[in-house]
Amino acid sequence: MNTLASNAKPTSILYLDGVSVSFDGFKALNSLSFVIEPGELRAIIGPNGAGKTTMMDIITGKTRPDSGEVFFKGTVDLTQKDEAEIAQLGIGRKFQKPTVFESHTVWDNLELALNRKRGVFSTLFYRLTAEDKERIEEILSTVRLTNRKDDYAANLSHGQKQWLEIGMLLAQEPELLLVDEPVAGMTDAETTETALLLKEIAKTRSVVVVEHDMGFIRDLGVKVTCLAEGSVLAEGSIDFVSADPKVIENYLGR
Amino acid sequence: MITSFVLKALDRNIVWVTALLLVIAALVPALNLMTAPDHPLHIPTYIVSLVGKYLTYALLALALDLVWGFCGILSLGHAAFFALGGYAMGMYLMRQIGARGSYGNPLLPDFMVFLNWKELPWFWYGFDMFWFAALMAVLVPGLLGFVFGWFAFRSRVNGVYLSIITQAMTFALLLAFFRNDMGFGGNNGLTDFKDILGFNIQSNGTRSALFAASAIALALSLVITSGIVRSKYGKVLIGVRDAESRTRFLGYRVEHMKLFAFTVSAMMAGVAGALYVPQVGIINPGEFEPANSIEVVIWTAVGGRGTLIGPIVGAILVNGGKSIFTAAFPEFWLFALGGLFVVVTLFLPRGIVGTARQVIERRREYRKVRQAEAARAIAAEPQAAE
Amino acid sequence: MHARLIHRFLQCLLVAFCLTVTLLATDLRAADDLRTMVNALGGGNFQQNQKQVEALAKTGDPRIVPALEALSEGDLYQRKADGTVFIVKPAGSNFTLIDAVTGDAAGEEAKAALEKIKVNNGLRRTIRAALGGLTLMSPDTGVRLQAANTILRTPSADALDGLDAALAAETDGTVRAVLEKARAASVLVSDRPVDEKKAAVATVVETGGRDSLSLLSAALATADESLRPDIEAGITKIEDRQALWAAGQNVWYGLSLGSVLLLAAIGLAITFGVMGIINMAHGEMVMLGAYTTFVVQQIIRTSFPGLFDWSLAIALPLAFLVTGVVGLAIERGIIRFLYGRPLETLLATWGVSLILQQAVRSIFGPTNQEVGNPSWMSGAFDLGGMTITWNRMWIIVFSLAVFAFLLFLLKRTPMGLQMRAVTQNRRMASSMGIRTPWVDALTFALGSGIAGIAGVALSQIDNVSPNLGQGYIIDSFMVVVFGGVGNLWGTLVGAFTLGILNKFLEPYAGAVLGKILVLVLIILFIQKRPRGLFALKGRAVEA
Amino acid sequence: MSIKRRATGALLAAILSTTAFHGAFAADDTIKVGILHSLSGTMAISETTLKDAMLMLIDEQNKKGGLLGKKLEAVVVDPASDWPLFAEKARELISVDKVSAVFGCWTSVSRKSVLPVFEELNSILFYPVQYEGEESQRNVFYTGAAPNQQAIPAVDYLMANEGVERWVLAGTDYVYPRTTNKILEAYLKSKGVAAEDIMINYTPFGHSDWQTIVSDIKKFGSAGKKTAVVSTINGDANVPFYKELGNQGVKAEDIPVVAFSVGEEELAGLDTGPLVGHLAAWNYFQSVDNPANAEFIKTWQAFTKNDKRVTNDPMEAHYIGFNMWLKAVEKAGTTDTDAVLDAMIGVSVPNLSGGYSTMMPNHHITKPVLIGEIQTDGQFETVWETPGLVVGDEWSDFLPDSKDLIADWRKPMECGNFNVATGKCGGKGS
Repeated sequence: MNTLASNAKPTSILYLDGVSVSFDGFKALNSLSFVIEPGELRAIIGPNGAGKTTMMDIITGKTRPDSGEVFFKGTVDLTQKDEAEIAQLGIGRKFQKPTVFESHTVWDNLELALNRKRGVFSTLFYRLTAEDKERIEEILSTVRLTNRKDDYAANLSHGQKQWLEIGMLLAQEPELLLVDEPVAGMTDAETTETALLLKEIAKTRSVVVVEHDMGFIRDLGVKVTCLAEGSVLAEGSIDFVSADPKVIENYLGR
Repeated sequence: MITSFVLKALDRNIVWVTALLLVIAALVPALNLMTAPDHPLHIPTYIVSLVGKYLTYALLALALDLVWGFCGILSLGHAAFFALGGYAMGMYLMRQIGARGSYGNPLLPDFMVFLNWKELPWFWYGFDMFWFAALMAVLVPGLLGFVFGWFAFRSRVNGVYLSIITQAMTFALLLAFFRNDMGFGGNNGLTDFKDILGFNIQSNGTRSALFAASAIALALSLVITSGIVRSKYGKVLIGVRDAESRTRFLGYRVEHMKLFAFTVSAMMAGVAGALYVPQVGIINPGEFEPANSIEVVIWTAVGGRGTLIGPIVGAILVNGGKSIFTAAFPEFWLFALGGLFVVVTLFLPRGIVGTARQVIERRREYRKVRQAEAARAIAAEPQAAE
Repeated sequence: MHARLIHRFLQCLLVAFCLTVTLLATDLRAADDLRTMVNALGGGNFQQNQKQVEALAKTGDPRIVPALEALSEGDLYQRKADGTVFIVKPAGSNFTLIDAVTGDAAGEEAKAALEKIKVNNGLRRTIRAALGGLTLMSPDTGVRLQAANTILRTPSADALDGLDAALAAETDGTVRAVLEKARAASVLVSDRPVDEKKAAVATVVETGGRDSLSLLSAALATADESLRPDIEAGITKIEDRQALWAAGQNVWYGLSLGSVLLLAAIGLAITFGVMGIINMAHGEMVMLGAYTTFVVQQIIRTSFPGLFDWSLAIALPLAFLVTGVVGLAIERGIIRFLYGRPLETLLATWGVSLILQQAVRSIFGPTNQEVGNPSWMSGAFDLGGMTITWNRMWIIVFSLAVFAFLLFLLKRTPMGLQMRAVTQNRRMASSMGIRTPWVDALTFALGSGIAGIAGVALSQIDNVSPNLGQGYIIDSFMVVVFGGVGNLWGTLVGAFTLGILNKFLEPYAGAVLGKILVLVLIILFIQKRPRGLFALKGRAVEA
Repeated sequence: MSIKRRATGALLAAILSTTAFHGAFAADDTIKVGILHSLSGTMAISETTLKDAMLMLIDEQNKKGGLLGKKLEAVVVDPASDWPLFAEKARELISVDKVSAVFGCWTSVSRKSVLPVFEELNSILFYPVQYEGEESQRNVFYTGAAPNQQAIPAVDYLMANEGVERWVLAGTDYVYPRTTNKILEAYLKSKGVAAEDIMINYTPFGHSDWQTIVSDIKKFGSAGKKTAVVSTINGDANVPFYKELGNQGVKAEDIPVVAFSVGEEELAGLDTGPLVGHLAAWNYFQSVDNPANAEFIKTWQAFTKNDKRVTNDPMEAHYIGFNMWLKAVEKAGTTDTDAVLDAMIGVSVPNLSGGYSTMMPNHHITKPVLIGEIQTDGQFETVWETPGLVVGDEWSDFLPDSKDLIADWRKPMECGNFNVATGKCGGKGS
């Protein structure tokens, strides 16, 4: 499989090969390998402790792998970079638990997320330009928060926070988006909305969605990778994967 | 660019307080110098130098608030920067004594003479020039802050670990400055100052001038700090405080953000120290006491962490209280002080200013809701009419 | 302590002597002859009295032993009226008089009617030497040992005959060894022929130890050419041996300092390490523990002097109780409102510490209070070339015991299980029916209680004053953080590492610089391991 | 808005109540005496006693009818062992409370911190603690011992009576020990002691782990020559030091320790059993046997309602200083500073060690020097005493830069650092 992957490497947007990491003896990832093509929307499922979040930690530079390769756009070695660099390369990440700046207004949250110079002094003397205003307004409407733009993020509902965070990712204009359980704790209405939103986003950039909600995955209707015990169990269409006995026994079974 | 920076800084409260400070800076010296001692409005020199001291403390608290209140870095070593600034100024004042010391040695300060040092240590050079000393009062703390922060933030030391090593830092400096071999006068520190920029340091004029300087310095730093925290950079700082990892994943270099704030704050503390020393007339290693740093934290908390005016209020209140209690009930003032801290933490978790602001905001919210309801009611009227 | 010991021995020995002597004595001077000599002690200044004591010693008459004893203890007085000298025992406002020579009771006198015969170090030394000579033949091994040792400390040529006689008679091994050495020492200062001295040097070198060094270097000053090389060789030989032991001694000092740090920090390892409360009042808990010990000892001193050696044992549970209760009160009254706001706990507990300090100050006063060492905690013993003081040794043992107890409590008891459960996941724990508020309260009380019993131990080596706690609070935090917050083992290792490190730096850098270096090292170390020595890894911490 | 009001309100409150509070006190029919001793913080341990002593003395004087027909009134403040606060409080006492004289300070740094204040506001300070000398200031009277009234006689005694040839100078690392040891070193060398027979060691404040140092002392003492330790170790560190000495079996007969900062107060925290024979040099011991002292002790123990309460040398210094002040004020007929300053010089009052102490023109006083040995009961027994009184020498003759300096505050000289070599006031004179 590695060989197969390696010739996919140059064309891929994200490329993991034989990535392993362990905390105090517990193997969180066990030679995990998979490839995301440009413009692809990929769903990743797997039981708790399958290593989904750890995988994201490694891609975004939060955790260093013990072994294995992680490449962005086939050329950039992500294991050598830290969070900020990777974010600036154009990889956005949405956390499992919605993390927004609660003591800032919705507007400020987006303003901070905007893909502009991020140095100390350029932020210190930053002035909001007309185009930036426009861009923020635009995102606000995409994530349906226009009417709350002056409220503190702390006062948003759970779902709205999730959306705000997605909005922040958009503002960041990443080429690759990692989304961790976007619909956790959302109403069905919100869930379907979110599915639409993600498909919308996936038109312009590659997206990796980690999710438990099978219904949601179906809505997305995309290629699915199932992780278990830190390595890939099965890969393919949702029906193919959910038919796989290993998957059933390991995941859907319960 | 700068103008926008300043303009953003000046929100209503800041304008008020800055104005107030400037008024005090002018009024207090005037009342002290121009009115006769028996005049009802006369402000005795004792009060001038006392309040002048408070103002430098307020500046120190403001500096701490920048890193603690807005960036979540709890420094238990800020008194170190204060003291370093103070020492820089103290060294200048020592050099000014010149041949007027007990031994009339034109070059060496007394403490060096009677421990028979032969020549001036290299790090005392240049301190006979005011501009140099003033520069050092800012640069030395700044540099220490920068180096310390560069290590600490790069290796992502945070939370209590950071707090404790800042404490270790000031404690180490304390011990170092106690050593007489260091050449800073050991436990006795630097004292017996004669004059500053040629003016007798004990004359009322000089005291008033120093007072004014402190008030203005505080006002200036207030504007700067407010500019910093209201800029986009400031918003990032607050972001770091509330959700550090999120800021990272948005592509901000958190360590740089922290480092800048920490260094600026250290420099402000240095300035405070430099203004403090000529007003109290002594600087000794006691200023490095970890307890002092903790007190600064307490002033800030009492006044209101994360607000700009809070630390100023807190510093002045706590120290004012201290001055009164130590004279009023010398035996029991510690009960009062200790009690105050407990009460504030229990009943005013956001500090005095923080709580006040909270109350105001609540009322504003409430009013907004009421207006909204009223509006809807009016809108509803005509339909009802039909 | 030592002096009293000698005294007791001499009491019993005295009886024995008075019998034997009165029977066997052939050419003893008359009692009144002695008395005049003793009385002569009255008028004289220190120098004259030294002569007088030597004269008395020359008589070799054991009946003067108690008088000399009394003199060095400061119990020898002169009656102003007639200049007679008596041994006195205080009896209320009066003194009971005891005849200085016969030891018969001689009535009472008002204190005013008597004048103390002053004594200083010089005089004490002379007396010690004299007694040494006089008690070499004592039937009591302990006394003989004492005597031999005194001669060893103050060797003199004219002690030689006595020593030879004693050696001839000596049966006990240890005493014999000392006598040998004492003899050698005396030979060195005598005018005996060189070869005899050479032998002496050999004996001294053989026994080694610091006192040998001083003997030899003393001899070196006066020795004639032919002897010098031997002595010099001997000195270097002993010094080499000493150097080896010195290293061991240093480790020991390190351990002992470490044990103090451990004691100071271990309570904090609970309140701060496990509960995450930045407990600035920790030092005051230690202080309260020390004061409890003081109070206990006061009561014992006044009411049950016999129990004094037990005072610490009695103080331990009490200290634990007192500080535990105070801790409980603090937790219930203040801290429980502050969970999840660690920084606020810093403020509140700082306030509490101020209050506690001032409270103690106004109750007990600001000055140091005397906390005595029970006999089993005073003095020292030699282990090869190292001196080990009992109190340090017991404190090391004690600190380890406390650590073990705590470890057991946390890891092996249901209470400990609950504590860990609550500190790890409050909500989950409470939903499982654990009464979290009480677990919190008890945990904090436990931490405070441990700090309290630490105070009992620290009262043995440090000031007992309202400032006691302040001296330890910073070191405690350093230790806990260095070891890794929330990890008891970390605290243990951290404490001993810092202790030993400090003690190895001290000889080279000096006490002050040593401490500074340690602090800098801690700062640098935290850069390498931002979560201390024993850090928890994995996702849990990152969140 | 409201915030601003709070700020100003607080400020004014602070100012007003400070003044107002003391205003309440300011009655004209009393003479105010300031007491500037730390009642909290690290120095409270030593200074609180002096505060009580002063209150007692003032109390007694009022029983005797006060001064100039007015009652004396004590104004107590707490500078809290915080040196800048000393300066602030001194200023407050003088300019707000209008006290006629201040009795206070313990550490040199606290004295240094208040000096400029007394100079500026021209008031009087009585400083009761033995100190390093090298100072003589117009507004300060030094009633404690100068180095030549403590250190040098002690060394002389040890040389003469104990035949000491080898010296350990152990001290806390601050100015008093540093200076004293410099002086002693120079003095010892002038007495022909070789450099290798002098060991100097400094430790931080409140040093509590003495194992290494005590064993070093033992090592140093095992060189065959009679060895003694001259300790300038500061208050708090002494208890652990002596405990370690006792436990490591350093006997006074072998290596005597003579201390300059250990008095009855410090010993009160110790079991002195193992320490019998170690020495201290002071100008007063509680054990001194004469009626005046007996009376003083009785009053003191009555005043503190504690019949175990000990007295010490700094208390005696305050006793002397206070009586001198009374006498001077009566002589001058006013509490006006300048008049009193003039009247002070030459004033002579009985001290508690059975003689008279006189205020010299250099603002230091004459005292007897006593050497005492520690007894089992925590008291000292005088084993030696200077035949006459010793004049406090502010500028040591054993320091190169100060041997030419003298102080004389009488007119016309009125100079604290007159250089006899250059004949100019102001050190070397520039």
